[in-house]
Amino acid sequence: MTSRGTPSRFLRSVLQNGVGRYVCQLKRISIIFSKNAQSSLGVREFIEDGVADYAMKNPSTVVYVSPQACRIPKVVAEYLNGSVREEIVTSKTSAQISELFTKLTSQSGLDIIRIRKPFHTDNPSIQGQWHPFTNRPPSIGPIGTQKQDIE
Amino acid sequence: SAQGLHRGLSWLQSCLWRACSMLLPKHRVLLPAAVRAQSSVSGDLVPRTSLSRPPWPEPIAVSEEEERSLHAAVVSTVNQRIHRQEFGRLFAVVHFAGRQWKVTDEDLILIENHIEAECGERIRMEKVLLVGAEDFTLIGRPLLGKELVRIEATVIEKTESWPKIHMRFWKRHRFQRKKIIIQPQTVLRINSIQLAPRLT
Amino acid sequence: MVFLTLSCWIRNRGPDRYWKVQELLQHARHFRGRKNRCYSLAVRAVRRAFVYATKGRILKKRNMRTLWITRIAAASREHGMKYPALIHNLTKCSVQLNRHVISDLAITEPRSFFSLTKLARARQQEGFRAALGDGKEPPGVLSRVVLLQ
Amino acid sequence: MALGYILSRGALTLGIHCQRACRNIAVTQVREKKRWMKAYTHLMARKLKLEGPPPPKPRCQQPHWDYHAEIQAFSTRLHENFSLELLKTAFINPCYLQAETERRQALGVDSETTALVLKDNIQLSKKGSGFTQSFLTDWCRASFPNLPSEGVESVVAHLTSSAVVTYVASNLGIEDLTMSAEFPVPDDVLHSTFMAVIGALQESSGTERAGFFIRDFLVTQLIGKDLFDMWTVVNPMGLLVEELTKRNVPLPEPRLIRSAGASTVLPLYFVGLYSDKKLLAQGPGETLLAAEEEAARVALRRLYGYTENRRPFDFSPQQQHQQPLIQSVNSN
Repeated sequence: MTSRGTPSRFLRSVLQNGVGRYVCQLKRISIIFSKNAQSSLGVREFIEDGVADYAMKNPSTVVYVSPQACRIPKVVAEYLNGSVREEIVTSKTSAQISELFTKLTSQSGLDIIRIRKPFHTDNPSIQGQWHPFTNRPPSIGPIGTQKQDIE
Repeated sequence: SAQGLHRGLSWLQSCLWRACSMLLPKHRVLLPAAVRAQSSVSGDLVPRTSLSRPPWPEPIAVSEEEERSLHAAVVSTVNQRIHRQEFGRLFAVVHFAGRQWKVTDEDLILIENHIEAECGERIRMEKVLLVGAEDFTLIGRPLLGKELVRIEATVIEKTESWPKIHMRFWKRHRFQRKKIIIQPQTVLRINSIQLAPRLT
Repeated sequence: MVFLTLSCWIRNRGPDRYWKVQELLQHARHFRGRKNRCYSLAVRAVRRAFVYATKGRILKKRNMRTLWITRIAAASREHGMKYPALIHNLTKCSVQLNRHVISDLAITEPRSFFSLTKLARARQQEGFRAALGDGKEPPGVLSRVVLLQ
Repeated sequence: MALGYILSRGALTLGIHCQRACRNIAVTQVREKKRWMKAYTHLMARKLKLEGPPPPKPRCQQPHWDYHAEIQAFSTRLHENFSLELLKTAFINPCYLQAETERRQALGVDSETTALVLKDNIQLSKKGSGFTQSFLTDWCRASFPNLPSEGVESVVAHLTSSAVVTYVASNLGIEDLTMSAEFPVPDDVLHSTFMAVIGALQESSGTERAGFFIRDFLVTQLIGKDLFDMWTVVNPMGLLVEELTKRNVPLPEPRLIRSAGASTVLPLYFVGLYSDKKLLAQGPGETLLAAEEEAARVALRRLYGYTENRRPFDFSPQQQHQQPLIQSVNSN
């Protein structure tokens, strides 16, 4: 992953989040697992003891649990800005899955790609940006040749 | 000088722009006069080398009373301004997560690790090195007091970095190692920078 | 029932290299020439690119610091100071702004930077005054100026 | 010949039989390299290229959808106490009602047994948009007391414009919840739905909360916006002259302050506007006229209090959140 060969973006937030109030960006999360496959053992364990707690703690996220005949259990997270992230949780333990859930909850759904600068500001300069004339004393006498045009 | 006076204080306000700019012409007038006087005296006997005279220009002596009165004037002016809230947007330099950040309201900063606060919590940044407005700048030596400035930030995102590849390779040694590094990251939103009129 | 013999009849044709090749080629798609499509050329180029990227991440920090120093030097010259004098005297004043912030201030907040240079200048003058003392030679020491005469 | 034909035929069938057997075993037992995967992927990619992506499907028709839970989560997510009935009404657009009744009639179901007992959001939307308009106007007047009414109008018009409101609504997840006849939801439907949500909030939690809602989600879109991006002023100099005569200040006089590279392809001029021998503003430009206009704009921004380094807007959270913060600071 060289920096020329990968996409990049600047630091952003969805809808100026956190300026007025903080809005949790994860809108729904669904767990797709199999009822009897070996690979979704950890997911079943997590559903037994972790999911209810998670849903209680995050009332702003809708949690769907759907047993299907599948070999690869998945967690599908949908964010407010419309992006969808699928995470494969094959043969992960209950603790790992709960960690994954907290990670997905605290993310904002923007792409995880290279971020060019670690800061973003809308007002880069308060005293006015430096330009070659900033610290010059005001000139006295006629300037340039076109002074007559303006008067 | 200013430093001598306020060495006891943990921080010092440095300069009110207008007051300083009023001072400036005085220096300009004083400087050439002093140099001229000196050169006329020592010009004849000793050749002018770096040994006959220190290489730097003659320092201008400012009496202590003058210095003190100036300081008081600047402090009271700035205090009044802060009291009347007569400043526009403020910016600040904070030391956070091992780095220094120049921030202003509604900024975003990205930190290369997780912090203990949860998403949506407000934190206060306490290591403030400098606060500035359009007309004045408060410079901490090294930090500004906690009761003087208050900078708040919200944790809005705890995410992870893009997968960086760490690859080492020695030619002709059959040595090659590849590792993928993913770093935890936190995004902070600066909410407010507040100043209290407690300058001394 | 398990037909082990039947499965052994199938000719083993080795691994399917297609996916491995594609995975590597996708890092080489923006390269120039044949190495953006030929595996045997791309392998070396991609490895080299990864090594460069790894080293570049370390070098970037160094280069940024030199850039900041260049910018501060240029900005402080405008106010009649030199970079070493400015930084040294700011350190003496126990102002612990780093070079990143100072160069930022020089660009976006010229007034604050001007006051920083003034602070450094005042500290410098004070240092000079302390070095000169009250202008007299210390007792019992022959100054070099006297020897010259 | 015939014998040879039969033999080859037999060999062929045997081969096919063998293959079939192998394939069967591959599915059930052998963990084979999936050599068909490459061809299959290519085929699917070509199909996608030929046919184009499938038409978007509304989220409510995809699996995993519980409307009530979604509505509840929506209201807690925004930290508001919506009354859920009102909120559900706010999401039902008249176009959806019409389409739904038509669909039922087309299905031939008896209209009396399955009549739609839903209200549409026209009233809520009207109320919400009226409130938004008045709140934003008041807010603008309060934050920029010097801004003339046209400026206020254009700022409000920018904030309530379809582009901004649609952007906000789609980033709040309103698009999924909206009941609309078409999909993707057209902009005007999304706009009216957002207004209806504001109306529902105003009815269920009062004017103050609705005001905070607008401040937090609409007004924040002003951050980083310049005044003249929203308000198109063709002749800033004329406006400046007008403003100054209103305030009994002598008229501005443009003067060339600085110039550089006048004979090059990149000339630079600084024009200062002086009024009563005092500098009002200065602005750079590539030609004298452009510099003069820029200077007039700078002067106008300064007059109206919309400079870049003005005090930032107050987005502090409401009082009940504010209290514990202050206490904790005191205890420190």
